[in-house]
Amino acid sequence: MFYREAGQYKSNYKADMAIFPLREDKIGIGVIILAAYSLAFLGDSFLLQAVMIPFLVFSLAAIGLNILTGYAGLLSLGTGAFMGVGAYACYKLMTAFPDVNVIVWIFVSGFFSAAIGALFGLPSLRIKGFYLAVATLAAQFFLQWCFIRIPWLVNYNVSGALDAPLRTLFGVPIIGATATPQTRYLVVLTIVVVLTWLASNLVHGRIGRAWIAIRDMDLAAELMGIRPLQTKLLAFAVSSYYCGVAGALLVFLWYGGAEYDVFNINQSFFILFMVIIGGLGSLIGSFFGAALIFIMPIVLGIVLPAMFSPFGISVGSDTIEHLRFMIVGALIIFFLIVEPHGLARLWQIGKQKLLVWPFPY
Amino acid sequence: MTTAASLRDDTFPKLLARNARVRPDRTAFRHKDLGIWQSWTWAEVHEAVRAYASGLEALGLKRGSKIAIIGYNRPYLYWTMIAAQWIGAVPIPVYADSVAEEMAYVLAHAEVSHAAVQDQEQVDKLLSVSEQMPQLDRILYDEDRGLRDYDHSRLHAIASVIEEGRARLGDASERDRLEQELARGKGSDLAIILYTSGTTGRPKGVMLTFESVIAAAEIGCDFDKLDETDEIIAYLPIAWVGDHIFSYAQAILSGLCVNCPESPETIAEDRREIGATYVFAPPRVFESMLTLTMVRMEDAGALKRRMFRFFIDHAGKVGERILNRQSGVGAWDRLLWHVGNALVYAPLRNRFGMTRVKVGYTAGEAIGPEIFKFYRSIGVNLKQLYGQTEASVYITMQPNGEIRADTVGRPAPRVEIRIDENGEVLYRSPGVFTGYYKDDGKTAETKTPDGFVRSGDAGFFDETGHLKIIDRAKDVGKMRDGSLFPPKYVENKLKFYPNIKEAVCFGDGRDFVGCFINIDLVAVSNWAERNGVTYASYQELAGHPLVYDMIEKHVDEVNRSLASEPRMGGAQIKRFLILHKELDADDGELTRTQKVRRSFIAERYDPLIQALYNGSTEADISTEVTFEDGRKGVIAARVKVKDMKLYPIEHAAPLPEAAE
Amino acid sequence: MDILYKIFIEPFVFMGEAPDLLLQTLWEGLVSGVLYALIALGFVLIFKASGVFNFAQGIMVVFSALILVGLYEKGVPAFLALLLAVGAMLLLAMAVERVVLRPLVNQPDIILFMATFGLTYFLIGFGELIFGGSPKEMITDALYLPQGTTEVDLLGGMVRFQHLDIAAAVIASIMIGVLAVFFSKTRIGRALRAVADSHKAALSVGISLNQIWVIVWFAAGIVALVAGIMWGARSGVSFALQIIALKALPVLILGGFTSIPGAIIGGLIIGVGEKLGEFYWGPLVGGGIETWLAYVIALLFLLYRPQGLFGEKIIERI
Amino acid sequence: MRAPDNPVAVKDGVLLAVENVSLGFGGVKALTDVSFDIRKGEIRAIIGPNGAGKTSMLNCINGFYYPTEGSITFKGLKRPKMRPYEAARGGIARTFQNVALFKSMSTLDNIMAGRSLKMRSSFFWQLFRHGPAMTEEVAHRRVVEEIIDFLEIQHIRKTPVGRLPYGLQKRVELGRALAMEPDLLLLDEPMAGMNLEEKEDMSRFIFEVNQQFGTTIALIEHDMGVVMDLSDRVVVLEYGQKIADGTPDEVKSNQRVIDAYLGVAH
Repeated sequence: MFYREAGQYKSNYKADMAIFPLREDKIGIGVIILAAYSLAFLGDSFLLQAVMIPFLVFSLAAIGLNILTGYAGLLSLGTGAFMGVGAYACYKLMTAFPDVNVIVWIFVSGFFSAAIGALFGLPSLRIKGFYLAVATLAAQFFLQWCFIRIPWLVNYNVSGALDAPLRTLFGVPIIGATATPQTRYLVVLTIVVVLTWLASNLVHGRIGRAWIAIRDMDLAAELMGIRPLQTKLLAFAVSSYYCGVAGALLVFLWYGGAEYDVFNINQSFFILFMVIIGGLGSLIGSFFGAALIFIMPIVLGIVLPAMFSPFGISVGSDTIEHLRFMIVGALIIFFLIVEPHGLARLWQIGKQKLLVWPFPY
Repeated sequence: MTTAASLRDDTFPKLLARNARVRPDRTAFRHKDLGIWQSWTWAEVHEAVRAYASGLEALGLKRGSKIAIIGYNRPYLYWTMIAAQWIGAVPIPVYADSVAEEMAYVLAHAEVSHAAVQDQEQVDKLLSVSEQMPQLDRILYDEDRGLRDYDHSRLHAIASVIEEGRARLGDASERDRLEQELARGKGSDLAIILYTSGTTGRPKGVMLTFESVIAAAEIGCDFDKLDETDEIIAYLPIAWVGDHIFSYAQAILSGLCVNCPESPETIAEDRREIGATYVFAPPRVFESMLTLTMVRMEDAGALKRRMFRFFIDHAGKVGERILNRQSGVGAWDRLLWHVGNALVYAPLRNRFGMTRVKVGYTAGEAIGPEIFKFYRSIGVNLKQLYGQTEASVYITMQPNGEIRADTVGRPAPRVEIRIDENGEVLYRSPGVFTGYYKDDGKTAETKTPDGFVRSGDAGFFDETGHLKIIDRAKDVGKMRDGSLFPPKYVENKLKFYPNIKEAVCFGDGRDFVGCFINIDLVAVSNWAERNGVTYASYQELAGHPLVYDMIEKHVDEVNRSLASEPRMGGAQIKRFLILHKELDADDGELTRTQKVRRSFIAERYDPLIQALYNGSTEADISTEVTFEDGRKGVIAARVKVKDMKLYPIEHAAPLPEAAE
Repeated sequence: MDILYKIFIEPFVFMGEAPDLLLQTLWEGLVSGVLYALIALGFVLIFKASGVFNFAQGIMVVFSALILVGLYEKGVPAFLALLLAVGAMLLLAMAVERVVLRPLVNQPDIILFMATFGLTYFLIGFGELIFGGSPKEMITDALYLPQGTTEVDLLGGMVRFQHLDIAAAVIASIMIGVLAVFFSKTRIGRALRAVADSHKAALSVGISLNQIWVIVWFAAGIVALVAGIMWGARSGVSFALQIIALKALPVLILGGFTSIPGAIIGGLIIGVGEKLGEFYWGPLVGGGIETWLAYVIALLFLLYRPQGLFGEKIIERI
Repeated sequence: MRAPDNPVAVKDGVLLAVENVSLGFGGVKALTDVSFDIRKGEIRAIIGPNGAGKTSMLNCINGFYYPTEGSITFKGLKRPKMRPYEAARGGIARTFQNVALFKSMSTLDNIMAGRSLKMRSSFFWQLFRHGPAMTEEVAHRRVVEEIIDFLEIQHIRKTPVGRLPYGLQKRVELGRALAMEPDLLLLDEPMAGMNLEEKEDMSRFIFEVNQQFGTTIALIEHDMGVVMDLSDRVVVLEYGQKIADGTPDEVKSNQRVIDAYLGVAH
C-alpha cells in the first residue's frame, strides 16, 4: 500500500543487490532506528531498564543463535554458556586493563567466545541435527562448571559473582551503579545496531550463501567447492561472537553484575525460543522473537492481575507466575501451529501484501 | 524549447548531435539486459551511432540504399536507424514476428541491401529465403548467441561494426567526411519507409520524409509538453508507426529516455520498474490489465473486496471530474477520493507501473468506455487518439479537459479534416506521407490533388466538434431511405455490454436495422444465478424471456444513444433476436481472430433473416455445428424475434454526458 | 608428569587397592544408569513412532509423579492415585496428539521439538498451579516400596545396597521387559514397529497414525510415571528433577535415537561412567564433573561413531 | 562465462581416465572393474538399466566415493582419496538425479553460490559489504547474469527455486554447475521427468555448453534418442560392469547392449 516501486529501476548491480533495494524499506528502517534513539529521551527509566535494554540484549543473542541455527542449520543448546564466556572475558579484560575503554573490551570479549564456540563446533563436521545439539549441551554444562569452579575468572571474588565496576565513555558513566538507564540504553542500542548491520552484510554475501547452502543441501554445497568444516566453524565463531557480546552487555549494561547462574541451560532454551518463534534464518525475526518471548511474560505479569482483580479475586504472585508459564508454553505451541516459520514469515507476508496491495497476490 | 530550436536540426542524426551537445549526460536509452537497466547517455549514443554510421559505410551502405531492421525493441536496432539516416540510407523496420515469406516480400520490394536483425532466429529466417532477395548483401546481428559457427563472410555483429567504425574514425579526415555526410541530409529527404499490412493485399510501403516525421513528433511533444525528463517504454513493434513516432522521433526530438524491456515475458514487470511517464498501449493491454485486476480482486478477502468496490465505485462517480479539474465535486466526495487514492488508486497505479504517468494513449481500435473511464477515474491521464501511418500518426487528439470515451477528440494541431458525402474522413497535415513506395497508382487513389489523404474510415463530428469514427468507410452501408448504416459502430455499442458477446447487424439496402445477438455465457449465467433464473442449456438460457427482457433494455439504450447522434439515428435497431448458439470460428462464423463474418452468417441463418424482416415473431432454425472433437451435429431451435421502440431523431439536442 | 600420573595411573591403582569401593561405585552407577535408561526409553518410544524429539519427557516424569503424590495428599488412596495418574497420562497423550501433533504433522523436526518445549512450559505451569511449587516426598510407604539398606561383606569391605535401589533396578528391568514383549509379540506393538519403518507401510496395514501417536505417548507417559516414582523416592518430587531428563540425551546419543537395547546399554554406560568419573577423577578438578561428564563421554563417542552404538552405518547418497 | 582459464595440457586428449574401478558397500558391489576414459571436449554418455551403477560411477568421479579398487586419473594426475570439495576445486561440477538445489534461495543466489569457489574477498570486507567484497560480488553477478541469459531464465531470476516447476529447477541446477566454469561437467539424468519441449531445450543447452565453452560433459540419461543425438561416445554399464563402449552407432548395434535393454528380461 505504501510501496511505490514503479520507477525504482536499477541501472547497476550494486543498487540491485542492495539489502533494501526499495526506497520505502530504506525509509522504514531509518524511521525505526530514529524512533529507537528517540526512545532514550522519551521513555522512562522503567521502560528502558526493564524492557528495552534486555530486549536489545536478547535480540543480539538471538541474532547470534540465528546465524548458527537459522542460517547454517546447526542446532545449538549452548547459547547461554557462550554468552557467559563473553561476560567473563569482558570482566577479566576490563579489570586487567582498566585504562582501555570498556567499549573496546566489550567488542573484544566476543572473540573469546568465538574461539570457544569454534572449538565446540569442531564435532559439527561429523555429527548433525539433534546429535549436534547434545555436543553443544556438553559445552553448556562444561562451561557452566568452569564458571563455578575457576575462581580466577571472577578475580577470586568471594561471592563468586561478577560485579560491574564504574566505567565511562566520554566521561559519562556507562557501567556501574551510577550509569543511568538512558546512557546504558544508548550504548546497547548503538552496539546492537552496528552488529546487526554487520550481520546483515555477512548473511547477504558469499558467506551467508555458503551457510544457507550447507543448511539446505550440505552434500551439494560440498560438491560445489564449499568447505563444510570451515563454513560451519565460521558459523560457530560468528554466532558465538554475537552471543559473547550479548552476554557482556547482559551482565554489565543490564544486570550490573551477575552470578554464573545467569548463563544456565534455561537461558539457552530461552534464546532458542526467540529464534524459533521469531523465524529461523531471519535477522528481523530475531528481534520479533526477543520481543515476544521476553516482553510477553512482562505483559502477562501486568495483564493477568488486572484481569483477575475486577472479579475480586486476588491471586498470589506465584499463581501469576504459574499462569505465565502455562500461557507462554501454550503460546509457543500456538505460534508454531499458526506459523511454523515464525513471526518473520508473517512480517514477510505482510510486506508482500503491502507491496502488491490492493491485490491479494 | 525543442520545437523552435530544431529548425536547423532537420534530420534525426542532426537532432542526435544536438542532444549530445545540449544534454550530453542525460540518459538516452536503457535496456534491461543481464538483470539491470544498462544505460547510455546522449553523448554515448552519439559517439556509438557516428562510429556505427562509419562502419555501415565500410560495409557498403550508401546514400539512398535501404537497410531492413528486424527484431524486438533494442537500442542497437534503434541506433541502426539513426546511423543509416546519418549517411543518407533509408531504414525499413519490419515486423519481427512476420514469417520468412512476408519478410522476403518486403525486403525484395524495398530492395534492401543490408539487414540489421536481433538474433539467430531472424538470421535463420532471412537465410532461409535468401534466394528471393538477391540484392541483400549483408546481415548484421545484435545477439551473437548460436551464431558462432555461421559463415561470417556476409554476417557481422553490430558491436564489431561499431568497433570497425571507431577504428576508421581514428582518422581525422574520416571524421570530417562523416560530419559532411551529416550536413548533407535535409528535411525533405526520405527518412523511413514503414510497411503497413493493410486488411487486404500486399503490404504497402509508406514513405515519410524527415520533415513530416519531425512535424508529427512536434505535434505530440508540444501537445503533451514532453521533455528530456520523460520516460517511455518501447515494447510495441518497431515497424509500427506509433513506436516510430513515440519511441524514436519524439525521443530524439525532445530528448526523452527510451527504455527497452528485457523480453516479451517480462514487460509487465519492466514497465513497473521503469514507471514510464509517457505511455502508449493498444486497448487490449488496458483491457487485460483491468480484467486481471478484477479477477485477482475476486480472491481478496471480503473486507478488502468491499473496500475496493466502494472506492472504485466512488472513483467512477467523481474520479474523472477530479482528474479533469472540473468544479462541482463536493468537498466530501473530494476527500473520499483522496482516501481512496491512498488506499486503492495510487497502489493500483503503482501495480500497473503508472505511478508517474503524465499522459497515456490508447489507439488502434475502439476502447470500451468502461475500461477507458476506469483508468481515468483512478487518476491515470489516459487519452485516445486517432492516427494512421500515412499521417505519421496524428489526426485527432483529446485536449485536457475534453476527454470522452466515445470520441477520438479534436483535430490535432496543424491537421485539417474534412468529411465527404459518404462519411469518409479526409485529412491534411505536415505529417502526411509522400506516397507509397513503388506504387503510384495506390498513392493517387489515396491522396487527393489538394493534398488530402483518404483515411478509409467513416466518421462524423459531433456537436462539440469531436470526431467519432464509426467504421471502415467501405463497410458503411446505406439503408433504403438513404441514411447511413455503420454495422460495426452499432455492434460495438452493443458489445460494450458485458452480457452481449457478439452482435451482427443487418441493414444495408433494407428498410430498417435488424440484429442477431449472442449472449455472453459467463456474464449471463452469473446474472441468472443472482436472479434465480434456472436453465439447462445455453439454448434455454438464450431463449429465456427474462434474458430477452434484459437484452431488450440494452438494445433500447443503444437506440436512444444512436438517436441522439447526428446521422446515426437511422441506424436504430428495430428488431432483434438472440441466437440459440454461440457464433464459432469452427463453424466458419467468426474469423480466427474472432471477427464476425457477416455475409456468411446472413446466408447460414437465412430463415432468421427472413423472420427479422417479414414481421414474424418467431422462426425455426436448424444449423449444422462442429463439436470440439470434430464430430458434426445439428442444433434446431425456435427463436423469438423482438420489436423495439425507435426514438425520434433529435439532431442538435444536447448530449447527456453518459451517452453510450 | 605428575598430572599424567594423577590422571592415568593413580585412579586405577586406587581401584585395585579398594575393590569394595569400586563395586559400590559401580552399583550406584548401575542403578542411576537403569533410571537413565528408563527415561531414555520414553524418548525412544516417541521418537521411533512419530519422529518427535520429545523434550517434554523429563517434565512428564515430574508431572506424573506430582499427580500421584498430589492426589495422595488430597486423601486419595495410594493405588487409586496410581491408577488416576495412569489415567492422567492417557489424557495427556490424547491431548498432545490432538492439540500438538495433529496440527503440526509434516513440519520439520525442529518445529516439533520446539513444540515439546512449549509443552514443557505448559506442564510446569500447570503442575505448579495445581500442586504448588514446593518439593514433595514420594509416597514410598504407601506404595509398599522397600526401604532400608543391606550391607554385604564383599571384596574386603562393606558394600551397601539400598533396598529402594534394588527395587528400582528390578522394577525398571521388568518395565523394560514388558515393553520388549509388547513390541515384539502384540499386534499393536508390531504396528508401532511398522510405523517406525515407514509411515506408508503402517497406513497400508490399516493403522491410524493418530491412534499410534496416542499409544506411544501413553506408553511414554507410563514409563515416565515409573521413572518418576523411582527418582522421586530417591530424591524427592520437584521440578528440579527435569534436569535429570537432560541426562537422557547423552544416553540416547550412545544408544541411538531409535534403539531400545541401545537406550538400556547407553543408560548403563552413562550411569556407571559418570559415577566412576566423579569418584575417581572428579577430585582432580575440584569435583562436580557429574554435570557434564556424561555429555563429554557422549561427544567423544560420537566423534568416533556418529551413528551411535546401535545405529547403522550411514551411507550418504545423492 | 568463459572457457576454462588454463586448459591443462592433457596427454592424448584424455581428460579423465577410469581404470579398473570397483566399488563396494559392505558386501554389495556397485561397480566391478570398470575402465573407460573421457576425452577433452567430448560429450560422453553413460547409460545402462536401472541399478547398473551409473550414479555410483559419477560419485566416484567427483570424489564422493573412493573406489575400493582401481584408480581415476584426472588431468593426467592419479587422484588420491579426496573430499568432494577438493574435486570441485579441481574443476569437476555436477548436477543431480533428484534436483539438489538450495531450496530457500532464489535462482540468482543459487547460481551465485556456484561461484563460491571463485570468490575470495576477505571476511573483513564481507562484514562491510563494501570495497573488494562488493566489487567481487558485482563481478560475479555479471557472470551469473550471463548464465541466466544463456539458459533463458531471466523471468525467474528472483524467484525462490523451491517454487519453480521441476523442469526449470533442473535448468537452474545446470546454471549452478556452469557457474563453476568446470573442466568436466557431470550431469546425472538432466532430462528425467521433463516433457518433450523441456527436453529439447535442455539438449540444446547441453549442446551449446559443449560447443560454446568447450566444456567436457559426462552425462547419464535414459532417453536413448537424446543420448544418441548428443553424445560423441557412449559407455554402457550393466550390473556394475562395462558391457560396451564406443560411438552411438557402435553401441546401438552391440548385441550385449540390445540384450540388456530389450532381449533378456530382468
